[in-house]
Amino acid sequence: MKKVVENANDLMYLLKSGMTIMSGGFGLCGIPENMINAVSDSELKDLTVISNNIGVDNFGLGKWLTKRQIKKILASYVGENKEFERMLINGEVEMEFVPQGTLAERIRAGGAGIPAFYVATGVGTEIAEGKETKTFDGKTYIMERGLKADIALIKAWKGDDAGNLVFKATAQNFNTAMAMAGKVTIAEVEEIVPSGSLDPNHIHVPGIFVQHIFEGKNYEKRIERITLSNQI
Amino acid sequence: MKKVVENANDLMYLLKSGMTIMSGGFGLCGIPENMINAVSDSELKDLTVISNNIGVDNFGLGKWLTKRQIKKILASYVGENKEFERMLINGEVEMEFVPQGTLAERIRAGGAGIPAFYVATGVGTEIAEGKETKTFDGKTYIMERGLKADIALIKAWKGDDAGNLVFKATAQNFNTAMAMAGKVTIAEVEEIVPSGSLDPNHIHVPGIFVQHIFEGKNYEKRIERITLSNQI
Amino acid sequence: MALTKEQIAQRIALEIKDGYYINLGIGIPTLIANYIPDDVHVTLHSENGLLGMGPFPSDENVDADLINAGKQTVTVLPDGAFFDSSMSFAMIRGGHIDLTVLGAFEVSEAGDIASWKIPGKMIKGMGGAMDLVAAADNIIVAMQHTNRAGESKLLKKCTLPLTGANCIKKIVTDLALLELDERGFVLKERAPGVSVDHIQKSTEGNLIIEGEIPEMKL
Amino acid sequence: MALTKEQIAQRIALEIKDGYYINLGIGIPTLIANYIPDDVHVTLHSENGLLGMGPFPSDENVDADLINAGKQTVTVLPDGAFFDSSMSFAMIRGGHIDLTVLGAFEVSEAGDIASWKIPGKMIKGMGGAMDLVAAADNIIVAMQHTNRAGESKLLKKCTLPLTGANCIKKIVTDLALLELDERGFVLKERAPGVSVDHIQKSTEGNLIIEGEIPEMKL
Repeated sequence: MKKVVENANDLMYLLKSGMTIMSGGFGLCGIPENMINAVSDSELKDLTVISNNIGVDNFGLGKWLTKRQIKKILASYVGENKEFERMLINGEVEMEFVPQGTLAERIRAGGAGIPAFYVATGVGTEIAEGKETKTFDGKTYIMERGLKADIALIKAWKGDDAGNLVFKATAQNFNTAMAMAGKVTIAEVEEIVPSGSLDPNHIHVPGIFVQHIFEGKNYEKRIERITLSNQI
Repeated sequence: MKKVVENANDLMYLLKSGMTIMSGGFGLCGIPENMINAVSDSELKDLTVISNNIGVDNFGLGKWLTKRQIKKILASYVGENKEFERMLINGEVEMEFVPQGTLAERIRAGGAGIPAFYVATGVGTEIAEGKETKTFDGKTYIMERGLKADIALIKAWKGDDAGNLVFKATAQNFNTAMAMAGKVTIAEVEEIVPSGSLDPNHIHVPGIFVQHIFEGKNYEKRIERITLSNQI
Repeated sequence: MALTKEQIAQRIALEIKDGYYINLGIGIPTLIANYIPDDVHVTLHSENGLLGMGPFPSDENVDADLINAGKQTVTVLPDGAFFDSSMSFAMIRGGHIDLTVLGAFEVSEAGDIASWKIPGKMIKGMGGAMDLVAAADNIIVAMQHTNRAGESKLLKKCTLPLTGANCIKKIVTDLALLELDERGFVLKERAPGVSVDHIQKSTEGNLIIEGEIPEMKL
Repeated sequence: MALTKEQIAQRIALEIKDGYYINLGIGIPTLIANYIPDDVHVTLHSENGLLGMGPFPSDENVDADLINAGKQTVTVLPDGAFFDSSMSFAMIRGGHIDLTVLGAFEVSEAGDIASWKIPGKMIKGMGGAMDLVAAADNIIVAMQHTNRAGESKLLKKCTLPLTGANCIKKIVTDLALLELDERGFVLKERAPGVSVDHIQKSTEGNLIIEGEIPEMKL
């Protein structure tokens, strides 16, 4: 049961048109660049995409959008992507906006065998429309469902043969919960390290959640807003 | 807003009879020994205790039990405590058995603002009695409620002035979720380290969940079952 | 004189107490960090997974892996911590954040807030704003009192899709500091040199004026 | 000859496939680790927060902070990981464990299992057993076929409080390997030298015997 493969292309056989795909990252931070590029180079289409954001016009998941590979999107914020906003206003793509915390929790719940849970987030807004409500201790909550994906694409800093992952700084974000929620989880990392070189106390994602892993190449790690101390 | 105090006694003013108290640890591993001893030295009574286990006869939470300080217990396993089993069979203490995973999740949910969630655990057993059920995708689940505590007592390996905590090995267990679920969380640690000496990537419990912290003394760290390789 | 954005931030900074964990939204709220007194120690939370957010980095310290919720490059303080999104919103939803400051398009006299969508025109998404307003006991909205056309943004009823219902309890605008109760907007402080009459004219929702309304001290 | 506990463990070990993540309960299941072939790589999960559980420690490596779910001192393998209880049960409840092996007092022909409580006599609690049986697709029960009085523990209906309903699909006892389907206990293999007739007499629940029943190969 070798988890390590050479590159993104070695895993493309796992993805099929029509699948539900989770893609980690917050904005462009911590996104699985290699797998995103491999998908945008493929003929895959009709994808349902679960991701906090949807990239920018010519980078990240924006590439799938430009190539019309996406049927439906679940995300909390898409403001960085002008082309997407245009498509959305014109009804060219199906979209479910999910509050960021609800999205993170729905993904974790999907991975943790919890089919549904209650939150106050969105009560009294259009997010609550069509959802069951329930009152606990005098306060109204809405029921939200767990989310799973056929494939979860995630990105970590370092990983080992067993699929254990560690992240750096805020590049963790949605990657941990998505690793849990993928029926098949593919992790790309900046560096594959020898077995035993990660401290068992510092593992962010235990290998049980990771079915395939590879060392990504040519990370661009684009920054959306470089803001410097001398600019303030 | 100084979080660091000298010892357990400095925080005893926060605890009152009749309170609901969470106590971290699994078996005797990772239990808040100093706070447990301080409570057993006090006149506190009628406590509702949430803990995975209830110590052994003369150590850990077993001390509260012997001293009749406990009104009600929520736990998943109490098999190490003979005195408790006797009291329970004789109806001398109120007990709610909660499956271990459901207990961990109820505690995390309480800390995460989730009043209730659904699990398959316990369906068709006495655990399900009196609980709402719901069917998702053809499978039956029961609704479980989030748990909060007036005070959460937890134990970590190292902590800093800001209340950031790190654990060692399996001593983490219930301590993390309980830190989240305490209206007031008290952390005792083996060593208080200078601010900045913990790597922000390796924090198990961010300080936001910890209101008070102190360096515990004289940890006994008793082992329930010393099992050695040459004994097998 | 109406307050500048910096002055709105400055006034809100006075509401901050020592030891607070604070989430500051994009725009005016971000400026607040500049006005927190040195003897008030606070910890800044960024919902993408960061506690102990520090200042923007110098050129050589820019790190693509270290950003805030506004996607800006930031730094982390020595006692900071990183964590995943589900943990980050456990902090928010669980009520562990002491103060949330965010912007708004509109607020209603019932405490409703609209801040994320202008149908047909702008659909960016709510990000973490719905989670924040639903969870926080202590929320301050930082906003302009009127739009560019001079129309009130403090309304009887919001016209835009809501971010949260019945959740806003305090607002600082360029004209005033207001608190909300069951009656509507209660005027608490005027911007220096701004008359109660001007605030009344700029407020569509029910404005409660009780006694003498003091000028803000900045 | 009925199987010894070690032989029950040995037979169950044959069900283990390369790459499996496995949770082994207390008692017979613990012994299974000794019989996993060298070329089958598995990862042991302990629900108190450990993946990659290694052998028991040598005297000098005993660590009070490193125990398994049976509260025994253990070690961690180089590619192991520690995590908190909610994460540990996310692995279980979310179906990420490939195989669960645990003991039982009773199993019914409907696949119900009783393993945690004997009213009036023994109340220790279910620990993680209810979570494990409710979540795992692949569960094997390791148990004695009869109690000390010779009475069957494979019943029409459990007499003790249940740990889980309609969840057990495979059992290895000292007498046989059985699978459960909608009809009841399907006899698949006999312990070496044990007759079908003996197994039939030892099984209160509906026993399905189809064709020739082979002897176990250990």
